[in-house]
Amino acid sequence: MTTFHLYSFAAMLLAALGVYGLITRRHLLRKVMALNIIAGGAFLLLISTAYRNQGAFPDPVPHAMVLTGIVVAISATGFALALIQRIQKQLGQRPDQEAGDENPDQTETSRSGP
Amino acid sequence: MHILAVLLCLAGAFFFLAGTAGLLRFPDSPSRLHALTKADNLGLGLIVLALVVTSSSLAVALKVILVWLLALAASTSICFLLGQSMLRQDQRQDQ
Amino acid sequence: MSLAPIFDILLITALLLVSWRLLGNSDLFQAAVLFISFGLFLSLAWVRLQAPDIALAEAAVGAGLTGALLFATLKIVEPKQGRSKNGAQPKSCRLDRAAECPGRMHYILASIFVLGLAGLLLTAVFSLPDTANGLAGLTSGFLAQSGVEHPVTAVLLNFRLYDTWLELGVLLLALLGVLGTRDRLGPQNVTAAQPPNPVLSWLVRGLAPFMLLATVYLLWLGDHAPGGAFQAGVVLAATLVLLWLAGLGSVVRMPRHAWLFSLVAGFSAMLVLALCTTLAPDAVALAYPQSWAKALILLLESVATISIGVILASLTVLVLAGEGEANGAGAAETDGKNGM
Amino acid sequence: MTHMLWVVLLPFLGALCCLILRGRAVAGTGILFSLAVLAVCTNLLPGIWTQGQIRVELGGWAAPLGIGLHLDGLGTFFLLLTAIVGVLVGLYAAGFFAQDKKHNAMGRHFWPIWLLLWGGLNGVYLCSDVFNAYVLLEVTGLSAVGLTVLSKTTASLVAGLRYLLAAMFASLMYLLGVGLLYAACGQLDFVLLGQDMTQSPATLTAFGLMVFGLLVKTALLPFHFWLPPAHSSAPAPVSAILSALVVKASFFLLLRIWFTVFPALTGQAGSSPVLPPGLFLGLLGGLAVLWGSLQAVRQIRLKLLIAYSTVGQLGYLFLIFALLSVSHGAGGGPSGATDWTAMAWTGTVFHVFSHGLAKAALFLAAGCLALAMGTDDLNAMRNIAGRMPVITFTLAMAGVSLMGLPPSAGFVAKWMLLRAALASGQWWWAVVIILGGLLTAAYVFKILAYTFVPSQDETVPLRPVPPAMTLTALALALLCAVSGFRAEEVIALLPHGLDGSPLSAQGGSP
Repeated sequence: MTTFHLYSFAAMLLAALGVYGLITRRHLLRKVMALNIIAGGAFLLLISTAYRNQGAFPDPVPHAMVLTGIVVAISATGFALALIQRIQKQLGQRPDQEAGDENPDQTETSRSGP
Repeated sequence: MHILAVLLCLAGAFFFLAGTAGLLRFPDSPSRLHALTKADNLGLGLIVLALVVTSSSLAVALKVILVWLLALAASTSICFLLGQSMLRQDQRQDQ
Repeated sequence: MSLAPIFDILLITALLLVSWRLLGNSDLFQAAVLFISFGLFLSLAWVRLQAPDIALAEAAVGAGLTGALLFATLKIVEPKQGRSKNGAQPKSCRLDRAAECPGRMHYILASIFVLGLAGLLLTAVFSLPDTANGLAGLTSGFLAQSGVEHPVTAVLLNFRLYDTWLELGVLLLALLGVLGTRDRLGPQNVTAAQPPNPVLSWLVRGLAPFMLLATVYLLWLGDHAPGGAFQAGVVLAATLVLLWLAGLGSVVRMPRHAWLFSLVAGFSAMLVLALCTTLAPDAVALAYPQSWAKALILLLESVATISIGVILASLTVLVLAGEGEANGAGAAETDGKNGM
Repeated sequence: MTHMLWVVLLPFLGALCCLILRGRAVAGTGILFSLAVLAVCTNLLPGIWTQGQIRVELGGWAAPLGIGLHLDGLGTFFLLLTAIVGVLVGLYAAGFFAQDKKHNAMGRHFWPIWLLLWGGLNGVYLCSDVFNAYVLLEVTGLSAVGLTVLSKTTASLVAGLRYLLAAMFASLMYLLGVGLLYAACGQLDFVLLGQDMTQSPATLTAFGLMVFGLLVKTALLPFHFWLPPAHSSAPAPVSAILSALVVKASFFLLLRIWFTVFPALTGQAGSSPVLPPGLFLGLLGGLAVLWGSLQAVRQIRLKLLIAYSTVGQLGYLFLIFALLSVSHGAGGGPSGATDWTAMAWTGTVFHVFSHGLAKAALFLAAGCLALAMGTDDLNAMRNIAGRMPVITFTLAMAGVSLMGLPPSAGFVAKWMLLRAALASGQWWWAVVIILGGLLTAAYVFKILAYTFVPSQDETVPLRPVPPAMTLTALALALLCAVSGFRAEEVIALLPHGLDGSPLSAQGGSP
């Protein structure tokens, strides 16, 4: 069992755990956390792959890929959390808002859905 | 030198352990905070001292000490802020 | 050396346990705390696997920023978890409220699917060779021509500059997306959730210069050692967010144009490089002129640092502040109507 | 010759300009840049025509180290579709977002995000690197979500969040696949990977993960859950973009991954696997055609109906994986096999094109109706044929193309697919295609029937619709029909590399 195999196994288990959390957890915040755990697993796989190179230094290409991935993950997470906040705000106001505020929007969505 | 560093590290680790035990075992938030900041600052100080002893150059030693000072300032202020917010919450509950 | 496997196994167990607990724990606050420790354990793993660049970024982003964002959202989504007085059940924010809670079948199917997935993944990983070079040889071979001495920076800002450019686009898009859902055009005049505290502002006043120094240091370090635009940008973002929390003015007090230009600076700097190299008759697209490589990379990195810092800070400030004044007004209105 | 990178550069430049400008100048700048992108895409055509495919190494670093851009006939076709739909939707959007103050605010956000999305889509069509594809998927995914939630209604926010979570999940699965692939093969370029692809548990799993991720993004049947709410609750021009273009980008990547990166696993390069994975995808596609169309028939909201129709129509695209998976099992002589392989390719590409135009036209028309009537409930559309004849005509023309009736582009697509299915001896796919066509006819006639029903009260006032909006919708529908009338020319435009060989697997790389 080499270090590479140890960590890549852990990476795969993390990813599987994240997928399980994403499917079974209902709270949105937890879904976002589950996605971040999957991302952690994917990153760990890449970094352990880079570590395999027993030469002078680890392979820098996966490192660069993971850095890019981290930026993408924080962007998407921030966006998702902002959306959750906004949804919460509008659901919280729902009883009042449905009568008045949403009328101008009817061009996009009709409220008389199926 | 080496033995001294190891001893200092061990002492630092002991304080960290004590601080964590306090965090887990103490009954209320102020005393937990107390355990955490006091013990951990001391523990960090001891470990920093160990690093200073083993450091190769003066610049490294100064850097490490600077890290400790920053950590001290941060943890004191944060401890204060936490305490204040706890106080406020208590007052609100009393009302 | 014999200690290393023990450390590895401990670390991996901790990672798996923490993620298991944070997904299974019923208390969301604890889950958010565990998420932060998950990020810290991950950065330990990065250090162990000789990826200091990633460790720096992960500690700042995975543990720091994401944690702050999660807590802020938690506070807004579930203001008083489990102890609502006026009988109203705390509304948990769910994707599909009409659907019923998942039954046992759902869990069984999910477990089967995930077990299959895990089996597949583990078999796949097991079949991988222990030693392989990947592109490490090529990268080190061309490192001398790249203009920088640190291989990760060379990959990010020279060999695969296109990806980095697009990545800045992703960052910009996330902020544009958030702004699109808000009633405002930028973080201007967003006030902090709590009034500034004298001790905090004293601390931040003292820390800010050090953090700016660290930003510049990390940026400069990226040339030959772990560090670079992204890590520096995250430290800059943290500084700006702290300044905002302490009520000391940060992205929220920037003039609109300055703010806008610093948002797009990194993305447009690379765009300009692409434009120039595509327009020039004998240049290769996105290639630096050989002798200018080092200077141009440093320039691009500095501009990217500012962009990353300002974008991440604006994103965080917007999420931390919730809906700002709009939220306050809306809540008051709702309360009033409910009272009637 | 124009440089390929322009098709990415120009939309990005436009996005920055739109972000910095304010007021009326934003829409004008956006349209200007849209036209410029269309011009550049057309300009690339002659090069593709003569050379078949063009490859550029970015930064001067050859493939395994750097990122290459790679354009062939297939990519050009997608580029052109995006440009045509993009320009017309842009003109429509100029009218749509000028309605009132609220829409003005939306428009200010629409233009920069849409142009960034456009750049991302064009980037996908040039992409030749598995990791670069991941970043591009994120660019398109985040911008698509950003556009979806622009209207800020609760429905659109919930749909947008669901879309975002699905897109994040999909791209993470794809990224896991990329990680495994890199660990197994040590490189990232499409063509290079395809050349030394071998079968091992790692590459097989990587293949599965990447395809899975892209299937979720393309909304194939069991993974379509995010599409109808997102596409139906977005503002009209955004719905058109999402349905006509965004889902096609992940389908394009799927084609690349399937035929270029993994030819050894999908039965393209000689060795035929025991159970062709393409059969499975075709099966799901067939189910999607039937189920999506059935759901569309059941809807009573116009936009939701059109969105479900997208689920159904996307199913047709996946038949190609099944059709081509037996090519080497059945094909004794290369001449016979080549004939229907080319037909399958032509049909699929034509379907992408015709569906893109028709669906954009439908969504834009639905937007006009919603603007005029204040709702998109089918019950409210009584006697609309008499009061808004142009919109009704647009709906009919686009519907005809979706159904696959003779004078339209959709007819050519379905005819080609049908012939490929029969010629390859897989008649059961022909049954699916015909059944799907019948169901499509059912929901198209359902829409039209409502518009012709006489109404009891004629008093409901219609808000005026700017002619720019009506005419662009009409233009899209007409284009769809015209490209059907002139099918030979459009087929001739199709890539030269469609002679049955796996696309772009040969040549191009240094």
